[in-house]
Amino acid sequence: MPIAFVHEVLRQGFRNLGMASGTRNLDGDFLLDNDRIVKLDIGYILGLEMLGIPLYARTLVQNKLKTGELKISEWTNGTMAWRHKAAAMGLPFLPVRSLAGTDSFKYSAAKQIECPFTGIKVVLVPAIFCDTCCIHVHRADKYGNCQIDGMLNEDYDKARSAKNLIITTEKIVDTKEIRKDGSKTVIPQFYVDAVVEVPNGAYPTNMPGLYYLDLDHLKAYAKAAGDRSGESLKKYYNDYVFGTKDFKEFMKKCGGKKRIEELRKIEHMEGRK
Amino acid sequence: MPIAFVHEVLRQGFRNLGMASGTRNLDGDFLLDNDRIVKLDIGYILGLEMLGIPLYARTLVQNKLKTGELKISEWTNGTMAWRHKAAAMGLPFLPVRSLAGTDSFKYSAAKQIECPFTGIKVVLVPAIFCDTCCIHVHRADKYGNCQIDGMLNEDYDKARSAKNLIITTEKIVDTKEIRKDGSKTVIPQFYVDAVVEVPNGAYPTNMPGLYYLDLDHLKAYAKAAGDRSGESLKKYYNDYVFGTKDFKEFMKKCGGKKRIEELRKIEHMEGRK
Amino acid sequence: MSKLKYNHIEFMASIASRYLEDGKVVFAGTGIPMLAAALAKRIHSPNLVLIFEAGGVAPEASMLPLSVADSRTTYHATYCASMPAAFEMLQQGIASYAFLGGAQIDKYGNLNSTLIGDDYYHPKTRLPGSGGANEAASFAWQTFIIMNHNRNRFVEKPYYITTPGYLDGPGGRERAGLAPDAGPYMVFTELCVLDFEPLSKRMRLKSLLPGVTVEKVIQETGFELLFHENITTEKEPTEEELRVLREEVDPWRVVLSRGDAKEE
Amino acid sequence: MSKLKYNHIEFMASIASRYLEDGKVVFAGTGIPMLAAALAKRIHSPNLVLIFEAGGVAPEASMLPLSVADSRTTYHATYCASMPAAFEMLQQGIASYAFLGGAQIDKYGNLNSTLIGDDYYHPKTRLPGSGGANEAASFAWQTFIIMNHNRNRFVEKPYYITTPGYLDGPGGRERAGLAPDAGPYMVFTELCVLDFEPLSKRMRLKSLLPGVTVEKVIQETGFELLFHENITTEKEPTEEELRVLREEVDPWRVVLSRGDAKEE
Repeated sequence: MPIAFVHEVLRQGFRNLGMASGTRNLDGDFLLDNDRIVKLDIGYILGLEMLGIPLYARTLVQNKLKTGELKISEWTNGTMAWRHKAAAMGLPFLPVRSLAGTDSFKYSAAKQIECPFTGIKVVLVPAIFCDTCCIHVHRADKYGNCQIDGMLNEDYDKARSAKNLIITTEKIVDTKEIRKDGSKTVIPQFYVDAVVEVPNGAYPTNMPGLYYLDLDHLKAYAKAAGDRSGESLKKYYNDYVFGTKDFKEFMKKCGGKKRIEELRKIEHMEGRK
Repeated sequence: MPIAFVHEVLRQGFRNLGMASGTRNLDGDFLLDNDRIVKLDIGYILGLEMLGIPLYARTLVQNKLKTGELKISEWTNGTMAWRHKAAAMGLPFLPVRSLAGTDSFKYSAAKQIECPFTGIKVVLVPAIFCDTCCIHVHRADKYGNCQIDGMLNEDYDKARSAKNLIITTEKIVDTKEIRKDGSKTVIPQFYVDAVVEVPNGAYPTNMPGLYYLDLDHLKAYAKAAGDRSGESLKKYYNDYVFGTKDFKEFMKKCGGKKRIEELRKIEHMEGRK
Repeated sequence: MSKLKYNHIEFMASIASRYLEDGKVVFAGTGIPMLAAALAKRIHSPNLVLIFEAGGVAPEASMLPLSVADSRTTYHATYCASMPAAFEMLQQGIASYAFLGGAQIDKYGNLNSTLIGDDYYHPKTRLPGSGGANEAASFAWQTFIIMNHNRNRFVEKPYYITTPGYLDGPGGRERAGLAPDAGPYMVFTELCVLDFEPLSKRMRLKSLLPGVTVEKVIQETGFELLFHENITTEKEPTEEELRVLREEVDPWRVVLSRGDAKEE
Repeated sequence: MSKLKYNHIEFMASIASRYLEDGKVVFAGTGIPMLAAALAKRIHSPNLVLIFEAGGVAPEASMLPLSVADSRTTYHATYCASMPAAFEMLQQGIASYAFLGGAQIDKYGNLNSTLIGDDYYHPKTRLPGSGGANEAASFAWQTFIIMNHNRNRFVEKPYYITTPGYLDGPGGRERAGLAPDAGPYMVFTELCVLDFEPLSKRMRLKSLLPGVTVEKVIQETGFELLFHENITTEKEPTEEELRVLREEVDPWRVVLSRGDAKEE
């Protein structure tokens, strides 16, 4: 999820959300920190990759698991990707050859059958149709034709499998721009419910080709997230989310265009191979 | 299959082939005309799209069906695409929601099961792993990293599901060229067994962005293919395949660079919208 | 008849094009279906979105594609996808319309394009087969069909069902495992336009082409037809329709010329 | 010990990198695995092909990606794919190696990265979970594992099996429905290098890091180890390995610094 979108979800006070995904990093942690999640279909949470352990959110998750206020369905990045893909293919399930033999199989909703052609065992994972998906793209036209540069990660299938799809885009472009190279289009218009222009909408995370992640900001967040008391996080969110009226104000607080220009240079490895 | 490849299959005398595909047009008809096929897993054959009926090949197919010398497994373009895709995904089968209720289901190898999650009926189609696949691409490096411009048709999955993959390419380029935009890469090197530079290798069919199909040549072929006696086709193949030593000579006979330049103009709709 | 001269393909394409509503998503097969869709987009329904089987989505109107993988299907297209991607969009229910041809049709709109003859293994005539028609008709919400009208084609029992209509009637698709609430919608011939009666799912005469009688339609139909209360008459092609077809859509007359032989 | 100063992460990454054979395809997780793979590519195995979970394939060597979706995973990459495409290539058997971390491991190489505690619903510590580790270890022919070595981590019975090793021993993977002939291959720790005895599939001590004794390894291992006949000693990091790690691969010391605290 684009950080700009998550900020707004926090600001607008959405609660009692289910979250379905493979790996969730900063976006997922933001929602967990703020106690907005009651249900997870997930492959990876509570990791700040290599920046530290989000102790506050972890404690919250553990406590809520114990009281039953949070329910987790265990999956893996692959099986979640394929659950989205099943939905995006218009299928009720997909067969997969991972997950078998593990406890994650037991704590998931997957089933195992024998392949009727070969007799080998395969795991079936059910399609997942999220109510809402929001992804951030490099460019989109006003109809919702979206182009993404570089790797696609899970965006192709997640976008196609959601009942409501919100696009945030670095730039809204004329359809003529899209038509210049339709093979760069990842999501065609008929999936899209809303298109919102949000420059730098992925900041402080990485937007391939445009700006690298802001390691300083992430380290500062990670430090706050590591404070088990929650006090440091409270300050972080007051400073950056609840105390700002929108993403523009947040960007300004974070150094605005100047910072983005620095991150653009890092992204392109200027002065470094 | 690129026409240059099919010519060489004909010249080298390969026989008793199985052919698996959704729609086969000129490529498939060439093999059927020359009685090289004994087994078909197919969605569409014997169509010259709208140019006429290939009466000679049709008669041959009918006769061989009667004697049992030709066996057909009935599929559709979608189910064949998904059979290749199942293999390309590393799966023994894929569920699909077409084929059900038709005679093509009966004469295929598909099975129907109840979805264990939803109870709805789904058809399962078995993965197909061809022995050999040959596709024609816009550019490839010497390792086999392949880029295709425009629509992908079935190339992505067919290439990935074959045990042996031969790439014919308009141009062999340096890997640096490939690295300029890795999102244009469709087939990464580890699938590829051979890379052959064959400029215009799709002629007289269409190579998107480079040259349009040669309607005059195709009409001439279609006329020959409509002669039930086979005499006209004999002449066609002697002129264009068996009487030429390679694809270069064939291209020369067809008008060479001049003809390709005309087809390039048609492809780009120069002077016409 | 007006003074305009046109052949039956030009006429069928013109009529069919008028039924393709603006803003819908249509998956059209090669030949007359693509002709009609291209015409609709240029005259009646500028926001019609065309999806082609090999992956082309919403190309700019250009010359008629001669196959589903023709590069004209991606001419300035907003999206160049793949065949599985195209079919998967359909499988999700993206396509409002499929638009197909066929060799035989029955009263429930089931299509045969595989063979002529009573014995599958000893066909009198082997035909090309489904292509993507089976998927199109399985997945699109409404299927348009265009074909010639005679007793060899409009039959009680096709030799083979390649492409599902309503199968054995109401509930047939659902019993077989196809998605509900979809199916054949209209049939265009050189004699008339037909639709399907909602409850019985049986083919029903809706309108006639100029100069054609109900009796003629009955005579050329090999099964019992239903009839609309008010059977109307379709309008002849307009000058504009003919001009666009001839000058813009199919200037090489690749498809249009197939109508010439019969009438000129 | 040589005069070179280095921390245990620099050491583990150096040793592991030497075992990644040139020309192989490796799927590496975030952190030390990526560090080792990046080092291998720069020194020992220039033709090592890296596949990253979010779709990056064979990028040019650059700075260490900080996540599997970092744009450095597609820096001048020969191929920018998607996560499902990456996993599907693995599911086909494209990856020679997976390279993973974990919180707990047992003698069959099964990994836990989901939770600490006897009761799933009342975890003592909730950990991040599988990420793509389950797929990596299910699909790659050989799995490398790198982790810290102590009795809380090398255990008889992990609290939870997130990622399959040989499961319950010989034939375990096949019985569960995983592809045959694959599984854990080597384990790197700050004490030693281990592999798996081919018949019993049990973990086996292969070599020691300088200054470490067999007794120390036994003491820090919570299950019964097997032993190679000749237990060798790994070579210290070379100056070149350290230079490349520090100057080229992780100049920001994002991962390398995690080894500093312990030793400096």
